[in-house]
Amino acid sequence: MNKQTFVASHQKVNSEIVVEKTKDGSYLVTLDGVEHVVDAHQYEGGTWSLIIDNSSYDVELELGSESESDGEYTALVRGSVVGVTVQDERRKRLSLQEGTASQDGPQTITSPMPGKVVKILVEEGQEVEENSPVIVIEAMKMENELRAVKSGTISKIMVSEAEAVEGNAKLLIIS
Amino acid sequence: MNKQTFVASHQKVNSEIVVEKTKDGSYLVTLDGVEHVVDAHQYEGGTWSLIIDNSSYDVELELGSESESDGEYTALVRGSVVGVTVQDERRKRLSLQEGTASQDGPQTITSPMPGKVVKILVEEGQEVEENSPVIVIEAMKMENELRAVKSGTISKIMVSEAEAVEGNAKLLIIS
Amino acid sequence: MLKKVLVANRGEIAVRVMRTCREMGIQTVAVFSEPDRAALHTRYASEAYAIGPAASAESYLRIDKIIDVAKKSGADAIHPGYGFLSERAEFADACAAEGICFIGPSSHAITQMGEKTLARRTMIAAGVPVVPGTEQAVTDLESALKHAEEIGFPLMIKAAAGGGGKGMRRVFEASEVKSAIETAQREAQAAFGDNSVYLERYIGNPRHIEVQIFGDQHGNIIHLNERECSIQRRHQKVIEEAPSAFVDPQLREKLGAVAIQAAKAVDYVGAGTVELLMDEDKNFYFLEMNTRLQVEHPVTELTTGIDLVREQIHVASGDKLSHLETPVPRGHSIEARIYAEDPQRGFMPSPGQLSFLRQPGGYGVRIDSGVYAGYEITPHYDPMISKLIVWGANRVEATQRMDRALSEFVVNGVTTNISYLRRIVQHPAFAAGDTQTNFLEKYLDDESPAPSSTKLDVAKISAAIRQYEFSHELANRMVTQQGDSSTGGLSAWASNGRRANLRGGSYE
Amino acid sequence: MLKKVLVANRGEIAVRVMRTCREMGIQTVAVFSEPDRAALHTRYASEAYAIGPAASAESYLRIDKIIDVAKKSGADAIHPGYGFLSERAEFADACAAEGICFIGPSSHAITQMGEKTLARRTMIAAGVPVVPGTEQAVTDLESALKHAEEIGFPLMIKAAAGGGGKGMRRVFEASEVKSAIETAQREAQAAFGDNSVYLERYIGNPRHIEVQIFGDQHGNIIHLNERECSIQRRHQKVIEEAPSAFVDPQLREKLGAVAIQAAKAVDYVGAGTVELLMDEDKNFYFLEMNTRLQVEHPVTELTTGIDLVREQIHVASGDKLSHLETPVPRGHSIEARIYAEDPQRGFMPSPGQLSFLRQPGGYGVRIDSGVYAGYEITPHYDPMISKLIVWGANRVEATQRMDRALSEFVVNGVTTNISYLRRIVQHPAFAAGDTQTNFLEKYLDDESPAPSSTKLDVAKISAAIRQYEFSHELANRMVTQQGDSSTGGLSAWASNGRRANLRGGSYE
Repeated sequence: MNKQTFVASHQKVNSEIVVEKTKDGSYLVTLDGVEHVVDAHQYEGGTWSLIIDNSSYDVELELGSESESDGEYTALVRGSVVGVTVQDERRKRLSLQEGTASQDGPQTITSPMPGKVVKILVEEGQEVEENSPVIVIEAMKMENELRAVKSGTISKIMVSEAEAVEGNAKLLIIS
Repeated sequence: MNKQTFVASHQKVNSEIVVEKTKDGSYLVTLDGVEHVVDAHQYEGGTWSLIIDNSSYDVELELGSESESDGEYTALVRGSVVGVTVQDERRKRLSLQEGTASQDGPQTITSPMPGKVVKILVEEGQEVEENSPVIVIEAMKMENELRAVKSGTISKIMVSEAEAVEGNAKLLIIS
Repeated sequence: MLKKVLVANRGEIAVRVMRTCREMGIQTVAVFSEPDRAALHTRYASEAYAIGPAASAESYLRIDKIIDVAKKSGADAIHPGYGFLSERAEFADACAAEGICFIGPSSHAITQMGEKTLARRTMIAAGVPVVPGTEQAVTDLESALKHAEEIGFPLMIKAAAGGGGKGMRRVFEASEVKSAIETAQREAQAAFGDNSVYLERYIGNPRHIEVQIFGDQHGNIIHLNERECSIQRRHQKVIEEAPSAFVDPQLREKLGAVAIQAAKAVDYVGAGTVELLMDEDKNFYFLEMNTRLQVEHPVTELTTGIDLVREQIHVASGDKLSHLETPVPRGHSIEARIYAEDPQRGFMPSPGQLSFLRQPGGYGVRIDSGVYAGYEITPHYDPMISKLIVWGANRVEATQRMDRALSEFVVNGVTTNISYLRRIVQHPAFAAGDTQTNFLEKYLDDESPAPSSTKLDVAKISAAIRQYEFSHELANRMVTQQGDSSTGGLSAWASNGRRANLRGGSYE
Repeated sequence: MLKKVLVANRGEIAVRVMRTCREMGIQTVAVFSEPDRAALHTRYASEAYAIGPAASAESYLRIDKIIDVAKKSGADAIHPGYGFLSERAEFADACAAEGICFIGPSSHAITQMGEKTLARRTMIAAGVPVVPGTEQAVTDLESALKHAEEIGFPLMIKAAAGGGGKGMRRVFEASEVKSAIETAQREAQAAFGDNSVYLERYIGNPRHIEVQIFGDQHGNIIHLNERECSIQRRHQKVIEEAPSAFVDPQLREKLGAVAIQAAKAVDYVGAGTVELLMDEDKNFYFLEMNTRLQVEHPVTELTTGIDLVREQIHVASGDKLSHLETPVPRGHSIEARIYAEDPQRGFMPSPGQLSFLRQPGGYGVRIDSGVYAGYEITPHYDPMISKLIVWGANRVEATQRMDRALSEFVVNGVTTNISYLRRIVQHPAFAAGDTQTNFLEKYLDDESPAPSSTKLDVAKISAAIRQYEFSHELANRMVTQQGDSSTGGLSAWASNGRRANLRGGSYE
């Protein structure tokens, strides 16, 4: 089977994308019903070089999650950073179920790097809006505000002010 | 055993070199009876960074033969290219025997890259001095003279003028 | 001439100084903290000495350790770079006490200029215009509030020992004074070991203009024209350029004269910078004098043709200035600071390993960097990756070149501000020279714009082909053709090397 | 202004042209041969079209294919770079016939200057001094010998269609004429598809001085000062610089006037170079005119501040020259050509994959390159890796900077001429400006000098530690600390990536 159908998603909009490898090593890619001839190679230890219908692109393609099979990618294309998810049909259905579940569950705010807790801006039980500041961490000589990733209630605070924290340390949970 | 003795050779001059790894990860290296404290790491995908008694060196170290255990290295040290061989005592004795044998045997001149034979400057049976030109290969738009690697007799010529040759093609043998 | 210079710094500026030393045939000595064993300055120097753990207070700020290394290595001079000990008078004194040449001004000049309230008084005495404010550091809230009422709102609270935007806060009304002073004091204490702060009138949306000056030991002081550094985020310079599009030759002469006046007031020797605030009517006020090389010194080098580090070394050796007249600025130069930080997350630092690095090249492009592919940006220091400096025959050409060079710059493994920088130099307001210090707030969202549909298609096609190959496990065939063989026999998919958190994209 | 430019070339010069196009907002079209799918110019362009197999005659020299691509892609102009089709009048004609702008001079000017014997006659008519020799190509040995006797020995045999040292031979006596003509004809046929050769008096140990000229479509022609390219190996330029240390302002003016005279004789439009031979008494003779951009054009850019490609595009668009007066040369610039070749083996090309590449940076350093780490230098084309160009306030500073930049340049996987280039710029005769075309024969051995005992010790210690770790199989521990993670989980010892034929060392 050298033809495969995927669902490519960006900001909740899905496109059907069919990839077929030709005998000469290039690809026929049909995206939203439009066919493209694509010559694709990896050079320079990883950079993708694509010639799509004679247009040339260097693309940095990085995995957006730990698992290869999740199909989450961040692509750097001519200066723009674009997040896309590419999954085959079966996988897509699965991740939709998981995805909905995990969005609703409690979210843990972690420290992005080693530092010191300067100020905790919320209390346990307090309600917060998505994107509102919840805690201030000093790291690399700068104070950095961390924000709520979703609206909800502060269910737990694991650190106290002036405490030193490691990178990835759990700071607080929003339910 | 975290101490090992090698023979390091450069242009037929041998030195004894003892390497001992210390608990903090650095090395005690005794070369020709002089002890050095050496901090050595590989960075940048391979470049060696050495701090030898507080002097800092970046060293590019490349294997000079296919086999790791031959101990043949080419080192780039502050702009100088230095060939050294480092072997433990047992290996050293072995390679000396081999080495002597191979120096005396017939030597094959090979084409360093794909090209065309422009001119053969010798005939079979002819005696040649080490370093005298024996054949001219055109490659990359330039004519290149290949020279005799040792003094001896041309025992065989495998190509003819105007013939296209591959990289590493055998051209002639000096006995 | 000096024979061996210890560079009491790290990162790009240490490498910058060592490069000129190497050109001049001068041996170099690096000092490095534990995590900086792998740093480029440690590898680049002729000699390298460990001086302690990551915390600067235990390594790069330890005068005793550094002087010890200088003596042990036989260095005859110390270059302090910027930051760290570069503006500590006691460091200059310690060098002098040991007979080591300090490549910088006298400790007297450092003291006069280093303590901001003293500098203000000195400048007032020298007839240099200053922003109205307190002449002494404020010590208690009560007097602070009194001063605040006199000065009027909005006003600035600034660290007396400060620089670089640390320990600086803008205050709009009396009720904010207390918390702003506390934050500023906390930051000032952490950054400079001194929590003194003072108050100053806030100049609305000024330009940040600074004048490079240079003095020698024979009493000559010249200026080397201005730089404009108005594009700032939270008082951190982001884009710097020379000359300023806002300054004409007459104004340049006036600025230069004032800067020389300021420098002469403290018998200045070596490279220094007089920072000024300039309002829309081209009134300007003394802000502070930095008694060291600036981060942005390359834009002056590229428009004057003078290697400022070489000049520093000559002046420290007792030579006269190479130029006794100010060169007319030639063409235009712009610097952009490439940081490992995430514009989408409040410019949070993004430490990590640079799994891939491609720096730009070609005509008019200069890279000053202390990193390499595989290097890890640690959380211990400024997350700067590189300074990208361009030169062009005029401001338009320089701006276009900066955008082109940024387009070639690729860093994987950490999130960077590269696309944010491109949005700055592509902005019509930048082209128009409408560059007040509120430029970023006024013109730039932190959110990057949505990708074009073509780019989105390219991203989808790339990812689909990648996913296709992954699921077909045809990986090995792809690698052999022309791929970097440093992955050895490993499949490209199995290699983690280029997998990293280039963030900023939004997943479905 | 042009909207889309096809670059009918490859390698560094194609990238060089595309960089300026990108800065000017002009779309670019690459053409590439099969092995050049991976080349940087293919990746850098907005569009890329395959035009055939490796052999140039089947790809980069195929006018029909290139014109086809131009039409298909909608390119409104073609930039020919240097080499390949850049000096083929029929290519300029083919562009004109299709209404595509050829970024270069008229086909008339190319013809007049391209055929060397015609050029000599044209120059003689224009009053430009030429080296005595045959005015027509020599066709048979008999007449060649007759001409040779008239001209006297030693003399030069040169390809009429030639350039760059190909098809060029020096002859010392009559008995050598036959074989030298044959070799020259063979090389000329292979390189230019035309085996005509002519004879010329040999000027003993001259300097190679050339003048950059620029004309527009409005009849303006200026010169942009001279370059000196005397450091040559087998008539191939190795080191180029501007200005020449041998030329003072009076002589510069005289050279410029002659170059303009030569250019005016063929109504020259665009960038061109008048090459001259200069003897010790500063007599100079017309050698040839190159009707295209030169490899070494960057040293002119860095000393005049003019982007020559930008200027070419403006002139091709019908604009007037940006400068109607010659700028005084500012500072000093030197270019070194970094090649994959082995000085220890007669400068034999050393094709192969660049397993590691670290290019220099910092103040005054420019890299023009068409390669990247992991790129394979194929045997099909010139083995150039990069051009390294430096600028300094004067010749001493520029020379020191070149040596420093070369010290930072590391290429693994192929053998390079980097250490050979360092020996040139470190040589006292180079510092003294004693730069005749016999410089390399006179001053430099092909053999590199023995390493110092310290460097030898460092090599031994490195190799011993490497061997120690190998035999202890402690490899994995070393990698994890700070190594480039692109080796994935592979032990550094098992990885082939950095193992390559950095030749030139002598094994025991």
